[in-house]
Amino acid sequence: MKSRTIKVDYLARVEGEGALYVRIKGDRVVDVKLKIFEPPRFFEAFLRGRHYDEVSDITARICGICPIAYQMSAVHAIEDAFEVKVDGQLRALRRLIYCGEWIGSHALHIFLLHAPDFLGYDDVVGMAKDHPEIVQRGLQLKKAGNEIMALIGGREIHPINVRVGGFYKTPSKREFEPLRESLARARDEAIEIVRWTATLPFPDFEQDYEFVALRHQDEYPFNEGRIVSNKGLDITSFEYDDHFTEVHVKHSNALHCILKERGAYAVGPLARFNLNFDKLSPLARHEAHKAGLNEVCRNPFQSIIVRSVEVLYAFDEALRLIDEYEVPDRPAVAITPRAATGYACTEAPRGLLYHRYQIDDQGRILDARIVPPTSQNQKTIENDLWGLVPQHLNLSNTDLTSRCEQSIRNYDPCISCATHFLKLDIERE
Amino acid sequence: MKRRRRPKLAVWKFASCDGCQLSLLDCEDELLLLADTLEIAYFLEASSAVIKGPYDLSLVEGSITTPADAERINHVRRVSKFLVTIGACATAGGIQALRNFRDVDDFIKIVYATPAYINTLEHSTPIADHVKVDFELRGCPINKHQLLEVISAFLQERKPNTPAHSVCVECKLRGIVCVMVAHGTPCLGPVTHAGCGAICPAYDRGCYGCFGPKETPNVRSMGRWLGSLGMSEDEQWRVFHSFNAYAKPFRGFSPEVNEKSNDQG
Amino acid sequence: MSLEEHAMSATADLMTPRVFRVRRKIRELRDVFTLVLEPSGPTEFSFAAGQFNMLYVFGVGEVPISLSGDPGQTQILVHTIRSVGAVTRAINKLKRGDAVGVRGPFGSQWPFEKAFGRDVIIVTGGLGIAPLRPAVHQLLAQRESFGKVSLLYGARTPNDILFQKEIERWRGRLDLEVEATVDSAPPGWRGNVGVVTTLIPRAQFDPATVIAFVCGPEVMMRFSVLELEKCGVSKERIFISMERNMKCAIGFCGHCQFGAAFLCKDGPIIALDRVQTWFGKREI
Amino acid sequence: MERDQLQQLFRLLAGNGYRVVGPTVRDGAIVYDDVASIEDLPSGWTDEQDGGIYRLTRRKDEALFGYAVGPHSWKKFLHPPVIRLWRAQREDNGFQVNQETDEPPKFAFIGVRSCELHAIAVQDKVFLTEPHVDPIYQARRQNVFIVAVNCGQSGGTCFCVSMNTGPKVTFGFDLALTEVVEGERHYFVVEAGTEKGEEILGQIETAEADAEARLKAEQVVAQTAAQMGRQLDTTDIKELLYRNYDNSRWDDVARRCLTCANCTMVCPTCFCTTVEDVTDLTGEHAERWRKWDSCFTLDFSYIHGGSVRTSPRSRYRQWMTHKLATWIDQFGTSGCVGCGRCITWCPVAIDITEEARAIRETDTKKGS
Ligand SMILES: Cc1cc2nc3c(=O)[nH]c(=O)nc-3n(C[C@H](O)[C@H](O)[C@H](O)COP(=O)(O)OP(=O)(O)OC[C@H]3O[C@@H](n4cnc5c(N)ncnc54)[C@H](O)[C@@H]3O)c2cc1C
Ligand code: SF4
Ligand code: SF4
Ligand code: SF4
Repeated sequence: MKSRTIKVDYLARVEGEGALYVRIKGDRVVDVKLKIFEPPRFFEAFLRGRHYDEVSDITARICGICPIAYQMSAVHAIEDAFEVKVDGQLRALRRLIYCGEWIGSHALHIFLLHAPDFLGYDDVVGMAKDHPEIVQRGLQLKKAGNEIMALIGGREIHPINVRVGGFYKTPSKREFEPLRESLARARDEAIEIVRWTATLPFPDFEQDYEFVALRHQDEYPFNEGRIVSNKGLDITSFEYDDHFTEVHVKHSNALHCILKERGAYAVGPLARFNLNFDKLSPLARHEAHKAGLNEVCRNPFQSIIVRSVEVLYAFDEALRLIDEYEVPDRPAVAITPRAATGYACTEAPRGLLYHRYQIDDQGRILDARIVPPTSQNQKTIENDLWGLVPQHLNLSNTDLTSRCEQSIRNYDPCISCATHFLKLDIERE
Repeated sequence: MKRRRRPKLAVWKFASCDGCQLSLLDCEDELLLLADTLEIAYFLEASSAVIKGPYDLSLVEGSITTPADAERINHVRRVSKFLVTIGACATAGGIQALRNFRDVDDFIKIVYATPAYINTLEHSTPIADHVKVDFELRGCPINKHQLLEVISAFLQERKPNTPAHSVCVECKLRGIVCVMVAHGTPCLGPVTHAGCGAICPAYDRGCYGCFGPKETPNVRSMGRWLGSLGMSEDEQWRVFHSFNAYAKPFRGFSPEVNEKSNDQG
Repeated sequence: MSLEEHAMSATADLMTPRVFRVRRKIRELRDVFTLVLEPSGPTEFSFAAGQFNMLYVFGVGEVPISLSGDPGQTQILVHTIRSVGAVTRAINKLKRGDAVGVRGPFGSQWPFEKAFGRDVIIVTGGLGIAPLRPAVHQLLAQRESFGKVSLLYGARTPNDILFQKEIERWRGRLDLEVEATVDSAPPGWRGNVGVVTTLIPRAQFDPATVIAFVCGPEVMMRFSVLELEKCGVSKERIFISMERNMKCAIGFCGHCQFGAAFLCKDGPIIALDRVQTWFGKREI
Repeated sequence: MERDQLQQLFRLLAGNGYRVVGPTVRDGAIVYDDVASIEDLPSGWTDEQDGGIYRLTRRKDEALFGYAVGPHSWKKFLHPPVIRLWRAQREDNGFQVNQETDEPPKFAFIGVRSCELHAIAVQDKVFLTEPHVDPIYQARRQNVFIVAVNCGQSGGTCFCVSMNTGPKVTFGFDLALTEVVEGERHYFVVEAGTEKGEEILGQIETAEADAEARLKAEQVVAQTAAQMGRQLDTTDIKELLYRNYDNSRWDDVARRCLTCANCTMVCPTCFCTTVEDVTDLTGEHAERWRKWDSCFTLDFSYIHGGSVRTSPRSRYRQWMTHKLATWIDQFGTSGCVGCGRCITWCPVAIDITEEARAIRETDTKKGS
C-alpha cells in the first residue's frame, strides 16, 4: 500500500511557529499533528508575585497580534475578583478599542495571510501585482483599525492606556473627529470587501462542529456574555474550568483544550457568527445574507467571509460608539484589592480567551491561568485535516499540502498564542 | 533612477510575541513600496515563498530560549550580511527573561502538566549573547517609524536616527507635562531609551521602561527617588524587572534599603 | 532687500548645502583620500587657511572637513579626508562628477597677520597636516614676510605620512625647515623615530617671538604645547586647532563648545591663552 | 484696566492677525498654548513648587496670573523644538535642496514674566548677533507682541532677585500688566513699553490708573521680591567655577543626576540643537530636521571613537558651568535668569543654587 507523509516544518502565514505532519497510508489518514514548537514563555509562572496593575501590560506580550484581547480578558478577570464593575463610557471605550483590534487582526488575516491561498499567491505582494485595488483597500482597512487602537491605546501593539478599572487617560471628543471620518470611509470599503470575499472559490467542506462563543443579551459579544454552544453549553466564565480542560500533547509546546464532555470544539469568528447572528448590525446582517451566508455557516473555508462581515460590523459599531461618546468623569474607577479569584472570557479576534487570577489582599497574583483561542481550536484543526485529506487524495503533493495549509489558516491560528512552511517531505511506504 | 539589485530582506523569529515583525506589516502605507525596494526573501509570517540566502538585511525578533534556537541563530548569522535585532526580546531577552531570575523547572511545572515534553534553556538571552549583531532596535514593541528609519538608513548606508537618550527628551519635545514632577506618578522615563515618542506620559501614566535602558542610566538614583515617591522595595524591583529585565543596567538593580532620611546623596 | 533681510537670507544660505561636484579624487593613504570639488554652477567662494566646510552626502549626512588646498586657488575646493564612519565612507565612495553638498567656509584661520616678520613653527601629527597645508602654501607664497619657518610632522609609520611627495618638495627648499618623524619604523627607515615633540627643541626658532601653529590629535597637541612652553613660547603665541562635534557650524547648535569657545566660530584655530582654563583637562 | 478689557485685548490682538498664546491649565500644570479668551487663562490657580515637585492648587481669589512659571517657556514658540530645515530631491546626476518657505505665525505672548523677558533677551544674543542670524528665530521674534506681567507671587524655586532679572519687568515688552486683586476688586495696571503697545492700548477704553492703583502695583512687586524661594550668590561666579573643574562636588551630583536632560529642555535660555538627516525608503527624497538637543546626551559630544563627555559628572559640569560661567564669556551675560524651572522639573530635585553653594563652600582655591 502506498503511503505518504505531508510535512511542513515551518507553517507560513500564521502568527508564530508551527509545523504540520500528516501521514497517509493508501487512502487512509493515519496521523495528523499540528505541531507547535513556538518556544514556551511561561507567562503564568512569572505572573506569580506581580501586582494586579501589571498584568494587562504583561499578558499583552503573549501576542503582538491581539494584545488588546489579552488586556481585556486580564482586566475583566481582575475586576471580577475585586467585584468592580466598569460601565458607561469606559465600557464603551473598551468595546471601541476591541473593534480596532478585530479590524486590524482580521484585515491582516484576510488580506495578508488567507486570501493569497484562495487566489494562488505566495503572499500579498504577489497578489498586489494582479489585484492592486483589493490589496490597497485591505491595507487601508487594517490601517483604520490600527488608528482606533493608537488613539485610545497610545499605540497599536501593546497599547499602554488600558488598566484595571478603565484607562489612564480618556480621549476628548475632538480627538475622535478625524478618526470618525476615516472610519466612515473605511466602512464603505468594508462592504466591498464582504462582497469580494464571497466571490472566492470555496471547497465543499462541512463538519458537525461544536461552536463555542460568548453570547450577550443585547450585543454582539466582545467583553461580556455567557459561554454558549450550539450543543447546549450555557455557562459563565466562572464555570469554565468545570467544563473545559487542557491536555498537554507530546508533539506540541501549546496545550490542547477540549470540552470535558464532548472533546473538540471550535471558537472564533465562525462560532461567534453562528451563535450571535441576530446581534449583528442590520448592515452587517444584510451584507452577510447578500454574500450567501445563512445564519449558520459550517464551512470553515468561508470563515474569510465571516471575518469580513465582522470587520464591517466592527466599523459600524465603532462609529456608533464614537457618535455616542461623552468624555467620562474619570478615566478609571477606583480599585481596592482583595483576596479573591477572578474569571473572565472575552472574544479575541481568534475566539474565546479565558483568564483566571487568584489574587491576595495586597493585590499580588498568586496564580494565573490563560487559555488562548488557538489551544482551543487545535484539536478541531487536526480534525478538519482528518476529514479533508481523504477527500483530496487525488491532488498532487504540492496541491494537497497547500490545501492543508489553507485549512489550517481557516482558524487564523496564532501560534505565538499559535504562523508558516519551509520543507515538504512526502514519504511513501 | 539608478536601479541596483534589490537587497534581500529576511525576517526571523525566535521566542517572542510576533509584535515586532507585525510592526513591519503595520506600515500599511509603505508596505508595497518596501516590497518593491527590498526583495522579501524570507518572512514566514507574511509569505510562503522562501528565497535562498545569503540575505543582505536580516531582522531578528525574539530571544534564545531553546537549544535548537541557540543553533539556529548561528545559521541566521551565517546567511546574513547585516543583522538587526528588533525588539526587547531580541535585544534584552524579553519578558520571558524573567525566568533568568528563578528556577526554570518551577516555571515549567506551573504551566505544563507533563514537563518532560518541554525542552528549554535555563535562560532567555538576547541575540547579541550568541552572535555579532550589527544594529539593535529597541522597544517592546519597536516603533514602526523607527523600523522604517532603520531600513531607510540601511538602504542609504547611513546611521539610523534612533537616539539613545532618555524618554524625557521626547517627552519635553512634545511639551508633555511631566507626570512625575506634576503628579507624583513614578516614571522610568529618565532612565529609559527614547523611541516610543513618550506615549505613556502623554497618556498620563509613568513610563514603564519598555524600550529598555538609555545610555548611561543612573538606576540607583532613579530607584532612590521612586522610593521617596512611595514605591516599596518590591515595587522598585518589579518596575526594573519587566520587559527588559535582563538588560544589564536593569538586571543588576536592587533597591537600596530605605534610610530614614530620604536624602539624595 | 533690507539689510536685515539680507543678513537673514545670508544665514539661511549658510544652513543649506550648495551642490558641488567631484572633479578629482586622489588616494593618499590606505584610508585617506583627497577630494577636489568644483561648483556645479557659477558660485563665488574663497576661503582662508585653517577654515573648514560642512560636506553633505545626499541622504547620508554631513561632517566638518578642513580645507586642505591652496587658498590662492579659488576655482576649486580641496579636502583631505580619512574614512572612519558612515559619512566619510560615503564621501570615499563618491566618483568623479558626483554631487556633494557644501556649506562653508566656516571658522577661524591661521593668524598670518600675527606672524608677519616672525619665525613660524608648525607642529603637526597624522591627519592634522591637512588644515595646515593651506597655511604652508600661504607662508611660501609670502615667504619674504616671515622669519624662519619650520614644519615638524609626526606620523605613526612611514606609510602613514600624508602628502609625502609634497613634503619631499618642501624639504628640498632652503627657506623651509622640514622634519618628519614616525612612532615606529620598519628596518631601513632612515628618518627620525619618536614622537613629534622630540623635534621641537631641535628646531630653529626664536622662542621669544615665534608663532606656533599646532594641529593634530588632542594628546599630541597637549604634549607639543608643553614642549613649546618649555622652550619659552608663551600661550598667546601658540595656536591650536581643536575638534569637537559640530552640527550647524555657525554657533547655534552648541555642540562644539570647548569651555567658553564655540570651535565653529571662535575656532577651530584658537590661541592657547583663550582656552587655557580648559586645554588639557579631561572631558571638556 | 478691568477683566473685561483684558478680554478686549485678546480680541484686538487676534483681530490684528496675532496668534495669541498664553498660560492655560492642562494635565495638572500651567502650560503655554493657544488661548482664545480670558476663559482659557488659569483663573484662580496657582502652583506650589519645590525641587522635583510641582502641584497646581486653588487660590483664594480668581487671579488670572497668580502662579509663577510652569514647565513651558516661550522658547518653544521662538525656537521650535522640532523643525524641518530643508528638503532635497535626488536628480539626474545630483540633487536639489529646497529651503523651507513657510511663513511662521505672528505670535502675541500673554503673561510673560520678567525672568522670561531676560531669557528672551539672552536668546536674542545667541540667535540674532552678527555675523550669523538664525532665520528661524528671527522670523518669529521680530513680529512678536509681548504682554508682560509683573509677578504677584514668587514660586518656590524662583531666584530672579539673585540674578537681577525680576520680579519687575523693566524692558522688552509691548504692554506690561500688574494684576491687583483686593476683595471684590480685580484690576490690572497697564503700562505700554512700545509704540505698538500704545497703539493697541489706545483702542481699549481704559481708565487712567490713579496714584493708589500705582502704589498697589508697586507693592505687589515688592512683596514678590521679598518671597524668593531660592538664592544664588553670584559673586565672582565665573572665576569660582573656572577654578573648580576638579571639585569633588561634581562626583557627588553625578551620583544623583540621571542625565535625563530635563533641566536643559525646560531652561528658557538653553539653545542647543542637533540635526537629523533622514531619507525615505526610495532614497530619492532627503530632509534635514533640527531638534532641541542637550549637553546631557552622549551624542552631543560624540567625535569619532567616542563621546568627549562620557561621565555624568562632566555632563552636569558642562551644563552648570555653561549656565553660570562660560555664558558670561560668550555672551556677556549669565545664561541663568533664575526662573527655577531646572530645579522644579529635575526629576530628582537637583538644585543649581544648592550645587553652586556647595562648590563655593568647598572652593579649595578660595581667595586665590
Ligand atoms: C573643524 C573640523 C575639521 C575637520 N577636518 C577634517 C579633515 O580635514 N579631514 C578629516 O578626515 N576629518 C576632519 N574632521 C573630522 C571629521 O569631521 C570626522 O572624522 C567625521 O565627522 C566623521 O564622521 P563619520 O560619519 O564618518 O563617522 P562617525 O564616527 O560615524 O560619526 C558620526 C557623526 O558624529 C560626528 N563626528 C564624528 N567625529 C567627529 C569629529 N572628529 N569632529 C566633528 N564631528 C564628528 C559627525 O556628525 C558624524 O556624522 C574635522 C572635524 C572638525 C570638527
Ligand atoms: S519585544 Fe515585545 S513586542 Fe517585540 S516580539 Fe518581544 S514581546 Fe513582542
Ligand atoms: S513624564 Fe517621565 S518621561 Fe516625561 S519628563 Fe517626566 S520623568 Fe521624563
Ligand atoms: S547648558 Fe547645555 S544644552 Fe544648555 S545651552 Fe549650554 S550646552 Fe546647550
